[in-house]
Parts: sequence; structure tokens; C-alpha cells
Amino acid sequence: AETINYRLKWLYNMSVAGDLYALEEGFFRDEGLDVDVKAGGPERDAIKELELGYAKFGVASADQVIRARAKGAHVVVLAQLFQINPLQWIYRPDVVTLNSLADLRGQTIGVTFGGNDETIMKTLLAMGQIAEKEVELFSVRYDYTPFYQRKVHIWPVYRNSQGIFVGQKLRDAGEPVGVFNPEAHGVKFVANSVVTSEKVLANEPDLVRSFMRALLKGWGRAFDPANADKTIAIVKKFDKDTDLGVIAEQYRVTRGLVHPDPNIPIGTIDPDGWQQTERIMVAQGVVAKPVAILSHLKQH
Amino acid sequence: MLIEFDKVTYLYPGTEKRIFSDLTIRMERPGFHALFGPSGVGKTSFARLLTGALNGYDGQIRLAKVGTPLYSYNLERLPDWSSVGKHLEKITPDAAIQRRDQLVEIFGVEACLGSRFSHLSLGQQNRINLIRYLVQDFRLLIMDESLGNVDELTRERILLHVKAMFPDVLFLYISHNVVEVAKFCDQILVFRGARKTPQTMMVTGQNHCLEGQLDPQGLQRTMLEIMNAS
Amino acid sequence: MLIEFDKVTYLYPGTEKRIFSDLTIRMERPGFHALFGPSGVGKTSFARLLTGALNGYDGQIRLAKVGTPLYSYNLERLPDWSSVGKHLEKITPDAAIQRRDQLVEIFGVEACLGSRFSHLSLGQQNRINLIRYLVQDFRLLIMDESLGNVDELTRERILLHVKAMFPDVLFLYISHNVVEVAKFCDQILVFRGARKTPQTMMVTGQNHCLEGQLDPQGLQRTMLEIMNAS
Amino acid sequence: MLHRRIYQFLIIYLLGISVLLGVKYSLNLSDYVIPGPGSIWQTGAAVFDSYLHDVMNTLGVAVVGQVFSICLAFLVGIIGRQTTWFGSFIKVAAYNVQAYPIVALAPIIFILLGDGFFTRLLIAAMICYFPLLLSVLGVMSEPITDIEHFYRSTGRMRWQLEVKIRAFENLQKLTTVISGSATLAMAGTIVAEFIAANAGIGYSIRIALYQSDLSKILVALFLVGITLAVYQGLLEWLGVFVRRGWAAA
Amino acid sequence: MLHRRIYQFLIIYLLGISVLLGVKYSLNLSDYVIPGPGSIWQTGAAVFDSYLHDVMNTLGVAVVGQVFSICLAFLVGIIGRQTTWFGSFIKVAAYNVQAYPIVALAPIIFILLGDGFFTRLLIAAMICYFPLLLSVLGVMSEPITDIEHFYRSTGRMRWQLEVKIRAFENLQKLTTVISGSATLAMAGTIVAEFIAANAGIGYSIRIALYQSDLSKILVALFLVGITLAVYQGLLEWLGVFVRRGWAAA
Ligand SMILES: Nc1ncnc2c1ncn2[C@@H]1O[C@H](COP(=O)(O)OP(=O)(O)OP(=O)(O)O)[C@@H](O)[C@H]1O
Ligand SMILES: Nc1ncnc2c1ncn2[C@@H]1O[C@H](COP(=O)(O)OP(=O)(O)OP(=O)(O)O)[C@@H](O)[C@H]1O
Ligand SMILES: [Mg+2]
Ligand SMILES: [Mg+2]
Repeated sequence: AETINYRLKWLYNMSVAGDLYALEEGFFRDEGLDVDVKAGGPERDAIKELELGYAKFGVASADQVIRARAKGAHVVVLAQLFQINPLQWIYRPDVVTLNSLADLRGQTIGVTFGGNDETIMKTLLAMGQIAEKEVELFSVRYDYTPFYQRKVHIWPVYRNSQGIFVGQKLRDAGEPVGVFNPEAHGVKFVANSVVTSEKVLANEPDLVRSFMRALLKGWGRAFDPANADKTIAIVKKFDKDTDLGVIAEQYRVTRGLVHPDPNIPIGTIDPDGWQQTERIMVAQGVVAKPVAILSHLKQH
Repeated sequence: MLIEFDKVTYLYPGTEKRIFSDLTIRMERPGFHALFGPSGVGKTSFARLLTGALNGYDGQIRLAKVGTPLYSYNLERLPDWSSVGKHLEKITPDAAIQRRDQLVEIFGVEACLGSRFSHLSLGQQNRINLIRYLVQDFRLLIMDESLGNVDELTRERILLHVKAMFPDVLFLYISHNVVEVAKFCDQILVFRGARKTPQTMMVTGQNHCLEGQLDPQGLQRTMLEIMNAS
Repeated sequence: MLIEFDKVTYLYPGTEKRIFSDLTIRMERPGFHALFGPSGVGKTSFARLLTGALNGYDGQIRLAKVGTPLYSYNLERLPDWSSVGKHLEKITPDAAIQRRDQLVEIFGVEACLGSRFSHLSLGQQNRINLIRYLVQDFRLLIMDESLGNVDELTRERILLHVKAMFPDVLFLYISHNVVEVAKFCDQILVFRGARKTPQTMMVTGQNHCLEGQLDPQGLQRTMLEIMNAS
Repeated sequence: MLHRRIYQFLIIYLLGISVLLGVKYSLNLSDYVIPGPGSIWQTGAAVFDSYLHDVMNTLGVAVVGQVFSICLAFLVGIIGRQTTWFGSFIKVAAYNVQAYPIVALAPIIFILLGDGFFTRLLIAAMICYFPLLLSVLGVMSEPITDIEHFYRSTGRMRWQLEVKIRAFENLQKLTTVISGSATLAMAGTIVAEFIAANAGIGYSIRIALYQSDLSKILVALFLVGITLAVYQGLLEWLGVFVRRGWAAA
Repeated sequence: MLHRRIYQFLIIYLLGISVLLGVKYSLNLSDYVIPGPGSIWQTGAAVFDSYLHDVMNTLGVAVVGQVFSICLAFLVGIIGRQTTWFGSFIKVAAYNVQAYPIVALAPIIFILLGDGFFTRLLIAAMICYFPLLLSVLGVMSEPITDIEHFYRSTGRMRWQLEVKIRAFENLQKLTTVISGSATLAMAGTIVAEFIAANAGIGYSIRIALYQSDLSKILVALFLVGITLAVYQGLLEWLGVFVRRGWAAA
């Protein structure tokens, strides 16, 4: 059978546990599919690969989807993998107190200019009625030195991966760690979702159905506490460079982001979240006008 | 055959001293001729004007029936990636193979053929280089100190044989050796500098050949003529 | 003063032909001496052994009271970033300034001082280069064709004056001009090749000086001796 | 020469754009993957001023970085030309630093230098100096016997003179490399900004990448290219000038 | 020569580590900013095998990339040496490509080539070829009159011969540059892996950065350095060999 390329958003790690689980446990094979789960990376864009025909399915964040739609890409969302956006801010509670948005005032805050976290942080500031000049936004790179050296006290991380590494280091050094979650302050900004192109959805509905069945089965089983050890082992197999202890911790945290509410099945698309994401992006001027995002959500 | 300089004036760009000033010269017959004159007078410059390596002169330079003039000088080098023998083989046209072997013998460089150019003595280098030119198909060859660093005996042998082998071409031999020039050359163009009039004088040499008799008195006379001219 | 080669055997690494084989030579007095012999016989090699530029010989080479021997040759160049006059100024020790000006005049290169080296004719280049060495403080200078491309008149003037100016140093003059060598040199070391016995012969030249009379018959005799030796 | 460089650059740029647009239309790709000419033009008009300002900023650092690199390359080249233990040690050190991709060294540089102007300069210089170094080493380690003989045998040779002789004889090669290295200084600065800085066109490119906005990147590439064409044209002209000047001093 | 290179590298590496540790202890920085020696050692022991494997993988690509670069540099250098319009056009094109930092070009390369082996190779070659090009251009555009005169005046000069003459006369310079460029091929490959993120030590460095694990980076730098010392030692030896071989052919 034809090999189906599935382009992830990031490198192999706990954030793609369900995808790996489906692959390793043969769920795709059971559906008669030959799927290649390809690692993503910073310079990769699954939506572009869908268009170029390099991949049939991919993982993209909501802002990518909305940007792409705004530029005429025919991309649709099939499932939403994270119910809570893992992009959060880590801080040292002994240095700053962050109980309300107002506490942000006067702080030096790390953001990746051009990235999601900039959009999210600016939204938070707007909601807290904090002018941009009342805080100092610090341009974040891929290394954490300014945070480690205490030049910046509030630093964006992916809660379930980097957050664990960094938290671990601070804890090893005997320092307390706090996490600032935008969603707790009313900002819902959707993260990773499974996408495909309109063409694939229209021309190969069976393929989409069986692919999604296998995939969501993978995610479901992976985060069933009964399979925790197996999931951890599978992730370790792909992510050799991370310690087992860290992976276990990542599993615990990721589970809380992927499946926070037993009543909401894994993969459920949250239309409110998407709408808010779209509103935020328009408000922040990231896209010029709404893209009618609801009509491109095709829950599977 | 014709070499004609018609009121040629030349000075190197950026300098003020004229090397030639309305120089007019005509040479018409094949043979072993010389360019003679004190160091710095302009012999090399003359040769380079003739071959077209220098431009930007005033006046006219006309060449006829001399093909592409060749110019050999004593700083030339052969690439060092193979022996000089191999290089000679490579640049010898088929028709000249025999000639090459003869030349190698006359020039006394058989023993050098297996060496790289940089491993030869200066006189050996110059001889090898000259052979390269002599195996080409040429009508006019300028030899600018091409036999520099070669001992007199060898040089004499070389000159006599070369003259015999190439009766129909025009050589312009540049050398500072009065005796040699007077003895072996046919026409001797003596350069006297741009400020003297005339700038050049033509002396007729003894043109001594392989099977000719040298007239010692004639030689003395020619030498005197050359000395007086220059 | 002493130059002594004691059973020196030398061959270039990677070759099989001995340049010298148990060569034994001794020169003891200052003066204008010559190294003579056919092209490729080993004159340059001899000079380079003497200055220490070549090593790996068998036997002994002894120098005494000659300081650091200097070796000048006819392919040397001056850097082109300033005029040769400036270069000369730079490398002339204060004590030799007057000597330099004298030399420039004798060598006939006043007109060249303002030019870059690469803009000179070959004979001019060689003269400028030689002056550089002559203004140093030296006891032994080897001139390997250092007057190449210089016309005979100028050369004669140069040799006579240099001899007069430096009565106490030892020159080794390498040239292929028999007449010149016979006329101006004191001791003439004729190289005959490693396979002949003896490898070298010492001929006494006419050692003609500025205010001396030249004996034409003596010159003829010396020339014959040299020709026979080589 | 200068305006030839510029229109040659324009030809190349247009060729590049044409290939991209060719791919776009033949594969029927959306503006998200490859922007259309209209979108490039609009973006260009919108960001031109601020990008031009960024490019000038970057160029400023690049020029300083290049000068610094040239000094460094000559320093290392002059020390490393010697066949002594120390010479070869310096060479090994200089090579090694280069082998490490800047991305791996960056965290260490940040720790040591913080993330200000100096970091940007250092990274730019590190990327730019190596090709210079290679050439300088090549030139400096080859004796020019016919010129050096006199100075050596009369005991007049100093390292400064040796360096001067070899540099002068290879002036053409050195000026070629120096004016060519402008390119690298620019690329180096952009990379540095990409990794480290909060200013310059490299920083803007990074933001455009995060926004997945190829139009902006194409505009940035245009500005970088044209600036470089001008800068390099000037350098070449300067090279000719220096050669003439030194030869006529 | 080879083992000298290796122990010189060791000295440099130890010097580097000492400086870092010096900074750590003098500024009293915690282990997460700069890891202590124990932690570096442990990490080294843990990842040595897998990193060594990665480095070898990277080296393989680097070698191919270098060969490719050398060919490219000679090709462009030989065409660009001419003072014709086309020659200068090729030169401008070659310079321009270099001016664009790879990070800015990467998205375009991915669009055009996908993410296979070729992308990695192309990026490595692009980083490596430029210094080579500069040297080749410098060497190729300078006539060697004393040798070329004969061939030119007898109408025997072909471009192959011209290239051969100039290359031979500058063999020392060219081999210096070629063996030096190994460093760049390695750096280029690592950057490519860092960007394209699929395999090799560049990929591992990326992960280590993501994990904020400086120990791992230091171990990776060690392995890269030592491998390169060996590779470059071999290349230099090869250079000597080639020079000798060609001179004795
Ligand atoms: N490239 C140049 N630029 C300026 N002047 C030059 C250049 N080449 C030669 N000259 C000058 O032109 C004059 C003639 O030089 P040329 O080389 O023709 O002399 P020549 O007769 O060949 O001398 P020689 O016998 O020493 O070789 C000399 O005075 C020299 O200084
Ligand atoms: N580097 C070298 N390697 C091998 N052989 C060499 C080398 N240099 C010179 N020879 C050989 O040694 C011999 C002597 O050379 P040398 O240069 O000493 O001769 P010479 O007497 O100075 O000749 P000339 O008068 O032509 O300058 C020659 O046969 C030459 O081929
Ligand atoms: Mg001349
Ligand atoms: Mg000699």
C-alpha cells in the first residue's frame, strides 16, 4: 500500500505520545494503512507539506491553521490533541508573585517575538488592561540563560516538555518553581491539532476515517493510566536522549493537558477555543480579518 | 618578409621618458640578425612592440609574411609537473620530432630530459626553453638573452647549428656579447637611445656559418663598427 | 681568510649523479676570483654549499674570517612597493652611504632610482640588486651571473671600480665570459665535472686593475689555459 | 563596475523569484506556501522602510565585524604561518573554533558575554574570519625566495617585513578574499541576529519565519542582496585603489 | 603530525572547559547555568556511544558535502576567473547565494527539495564551498606569465592548461584551503542537521539545547572536535601526498 506521511509539529517526545503509540501498537496497520510518522521541527510546517503533497496528514497549531486559511490554504482540522495549551510561563515564586493579571505589571517577561506566546501574552496584557510599556518584553531565544541568570523572571515554556527540564533543574538547585497558565486567566488559545487538506478530506474520506480512528485510538490508549508504563517505554524508544524519570513526569503533565476532563474525549475540537483564538489573532493584527474558522473544523 | 617601424614613438604609461622617438626601421630578409645596445636602451621594449605585447605607441608597425612572431626570454619556466623531456614531447608537432632530437643533442641537454625544470641549472633551463620555440612552426623568433648562463663553447655550437637548420626564418638575437654578435649575425641593429640621432644604426656582421671561414680582420672591423655605433 | 672544501661529495637528494666527488679546494687570499665552467657543471651548487644553503654533503667545508658569506644571483627581485632608490636608502648602513652613491654612479643607474624594480630592464635590475649587496658589511661575496644582461662596457667599468673599492674582500665571480674572467680575475677555479680528474683546476688570471696595464699576450695565454682546463 | 554588480544582482533575484512563482503556479500552491507577486509587492511596500533600516543596522555591525575578522585572520595567519609548535597550535585552535557550529557555541557565548552588541559582533566575526584565515595562512606560509633571499642572508629579515613582502606579492589574492568576505560578514551578522539579537534584519527574518511569512523573507533577501552588491562593489573599488596606491606609494 | 593535532585539540578543549569552570566558580553560578565537572563526566559516559555514532554519521555527510563543495568551487572559480560579463555574473551569483544566511533560505530549500539526504548535503555544501571559492578565484585569476607565455604565444593555451598551471603553482595554498575547509563542511553539516532535524550530531545538539543540557553540548563539542582533528590530520597528510605525487608524476 501507499505510504502515508504524517508530519508532526515537533521532535519526537511526549507531546506526540499518542501518534507513536498508534504506530508502535500497529493501529495503523490494523486499518490497512502504512503510515510514516515523521518528526517535525522548528523549520517545518505541516500545512505547507500538505499542499506540496509531501504529507497527507499533519499536526499544526491553531494559529498556523488560521494564518494559512487567511492566505488561501485549503486546510481543515480533524481533531484537537491538546485541550489546554501547553505553552505557559514558568517563574520563581520566591521572586515574583503571579496571582492575577495585574501582577504582571512592572515585570520583565520573556516572549518569542512573532511566536504564539507573543500573541497570548499581549492578549493577557490587554485583558488585564496593562499597557505594553508597563512591562518589559524580553526577546526569547532557544536558550534559557537569561532566565537562569535571573535577568528575566517569567519565561515561556512548553509546560509538558521544556517545563519539566527547567523545573527539574531549578528544583535540583533547591529553588521553588511556579507556572503561569493563561487559560486560568481566561485566555484560551488552541494548540496542536490534526490537520489535512480539503482535497484529501473530499477525495479520500475512507482514508481519513480510518487514519483518524487509528490515531485517536492511539492517543486514547496512550493516556489510559493503565498503559502508562507502555507509553513511557514507547516514548523513550524514540526520545533516547531524555531520562526515563523525566519522561514519566512528562507523561503525568501531558495527560493533564490532553485529557483534563474525563467527560471530554481525547481529540475533541473545542469550538469556543477556536473562536477565541481567531478573535485574538484578529485583535492582535496577526491576520487581517476572520477566516470563518468554525466551518473548517471537521471533528473526526 | 618584412618588419617595418614607421615613425614609432613609445613611452611606458605613467613615465615621461620616451623609449623610442619617431623610430623608423626596416628589415626584409631572413637570417640571423641581432638587436644590440646598452642595458636599458629598449631592446626588450622593441621586441614587445613587435610582438604586440606592448600597445599604445604612435606611428605604424608593419609585419608581413612572418606569421605570428615568437618571443622567448630568459626568465621563462616550464611547469614542474613532469620532466622537461615529457614537456618537449608534448609540444613538439609530429613534423618536428626529428628536429627536436637533433636540437637536444646540439644543445647538450640529453642528460636533463629526465629532470624537472626547477632542478636544472640556469643555463640548462634556458636551453630547454629555447628548444621549445625552435620546434614550433615559425617565421620570426626573437631570442631575448635566451642563451643567458650558457657557456661560450656550447653557445657557439648552438648558434652555428641553428643557423644551418633554419636558413629561411628571421631571427632577432638579443645579446650583450659584442664578439658573438659580430661573428654570427647578419644584420646588427644597434640601439643608441631615443635622444641620439640616429636612434639606431645598422651594422653588417660577419654572419659566420657552419661551413664558412671566419675572417679575423673582418670580425675586428665589425666589432669596431658596433662599438662606434653604440 | 680561508675557504676550504675537504673531500666534499654532494648529490642532490633523489638524484644519482654526483655533482662533486671528494672535491678538495683551498682559497686563502682576498681578491677578485672566479668560478668558471660549462653550464650545469655545479658552480651554483658550489656557491650554495659554501653559504650553507645546501646541506647533506659528505666531507668538510671550512670557512674562516669571511664572516657571513653573501650570495647574489640574477633572479633576485626587490619588493615593488617603493622605488628602488628608496629601497637602497633603507638597506644602506650609515657608514656606507657615500659608497652607495659612488656605486650608483659607476653602475650607471642614477636614472633608475625613481622607478619600481619591475619597471626596469633586466640589466638595470641586476645592477641595482648587486649594489644592495655591495653596501653591506661583508668579507665574502659570491656573484652568480650578477651582471647578467649588462652590456660589456658597463660591466668592465663596474668590475674595475669594484675591485678598486674592495681590495680586502674575497669575491667569487661566476660568469661564462672567458675574456672577462681571464682579464679581471685573480684566481680562476675552473670546474670540469665530477667525473674528470682533477675535478677542478686553478688558473691564474690577469687580475687587470684600474690603474694597471693589460698585457694582451698574457690575456691570450690565460684564455688558452682556461679553455684547455675546461 | 558598481552598477553592473547591481543589475546582475537584480537579474539573479528576478530569476530566483521566477523559479519560485513557476513552482507556485505549476503546482497551484496557495499564498501561504509561496506568496504571489501581488502579496510580495504589498509586503514590500509595507515593510520596506523598517527593513531598510534594519539592513543598514546589520550592515553597520557587519562592517565592524569584518574589520575585526580581517585583523583576527591576519593575527592568526601571521602566527600560524610558522612551522613551530606554537604556530600549529594556534592553527588547530583557530580551526577548531570554526568547526563548532555557532548554534552550539551560542549558549556558551551568551553565558560569557551576555546578549548585547558584542555577542552579535563576535558571532559575525567568527563566521567571517575563517575563509580569510585560510587565505592568509596560505599566502603567509609560502616563501618568496627571490625577494626574501637578500633580507635573510643579510640578517635583515623581520617578521613584519616577511609579512609585508608576502602580502604585497599576493595583493590580488588578498583583496579578492577580503572583498569576498564582506558577504560572509553580512551572513554572519544575520545569523548572529537570528540567534542572539533584538535588532537588525536577522531578527526581522526570525520573526517572519515564526509568522511563516515568506513574502517578508523575500523582501528581506532583496534588501540584503542589493545592499551587499553595493557594499561589495565599493570594496572591490577600494581594493583596486589600495593596490594602485601601494604600488605607487 | 596526526597525533600532534589530537593532543593540541585536547589542550584547547581542556582550556575551554577550564575557562567555563573558572567562570562558574568565580561567579558562583549554579549547576544549571554551567554544569560541574562531575555532571559533564557522567553525561559523557552516558551519551558517548550514541553521540559517537551520530558524529560518524555527520562526518559521512560532511565528507560528501566537502567533495561536492570542492567541485562546485572549482567550477565557479574556473568560470568566474574570466573577466567576461558571464564570469562576473557567475561570481555575483555565487557571492549572493552565500550572503543569505542559511536559516533564511532553509524554508525555500525545504519547499523545493523536501527533507531528504539532499537537503542536508546542499546546506552543508553551501556553507563549505564559499571559502574554497574565494581561494580558487584568487588563484585562478592571477596569470603566471613566465610559464604561460610560451603556451599563449604558440596558440597552445587551453583553459584546462591554464587551470592546471595556476593550480599547480599554487598547490600549497589550495591544499591548505581544502584541508581547512573540512572544518566548514563539518560545521555546515551540523547546521543542516540542526535545521532539518533528522539525524546526526546536529540533531542531538538541537535536542540538548531544547533540554537546556549544557553538559551534553560540551560532550558533543568534544566528539566533534576530536573527530575533526583526526579527519583534518588525514587530509593534510593527503595534501602532502598529492603535492609530492603530482610533483613526481
Ligand atoms: N614596465 C615598465 N614601465 C616603465 N618603464 C619601463 C618598463 N619596462 C622597462 N622600462 C624602462 O624602459 C627602458 C627600456 O627597457 P628595456 O627592458 O626595453 O631595455 P633593454 O634594452 O631590454 O635592457 P636590458 O639589456 O637591460 O634587458 C628602461 O630604461 C626601463 O627602465
Ligand atoms: N634542485 C636540484 N635537484 C636536482 N638536481 C639539481 C638541482 N639543482 C641543480 N641540479 C643539477 O645539478 C647540476 C649542477 O647545477 P648548477 O646549478 O650548480 O650548475 P651551474 O654550474 O650553476 O650551471 P649554470 O651555469 O647553467 O648556472 C646540474 O646538472 C643540475 O641539473
Ligand atoms: Mg631586455
Ligand atoms: Mg648557475
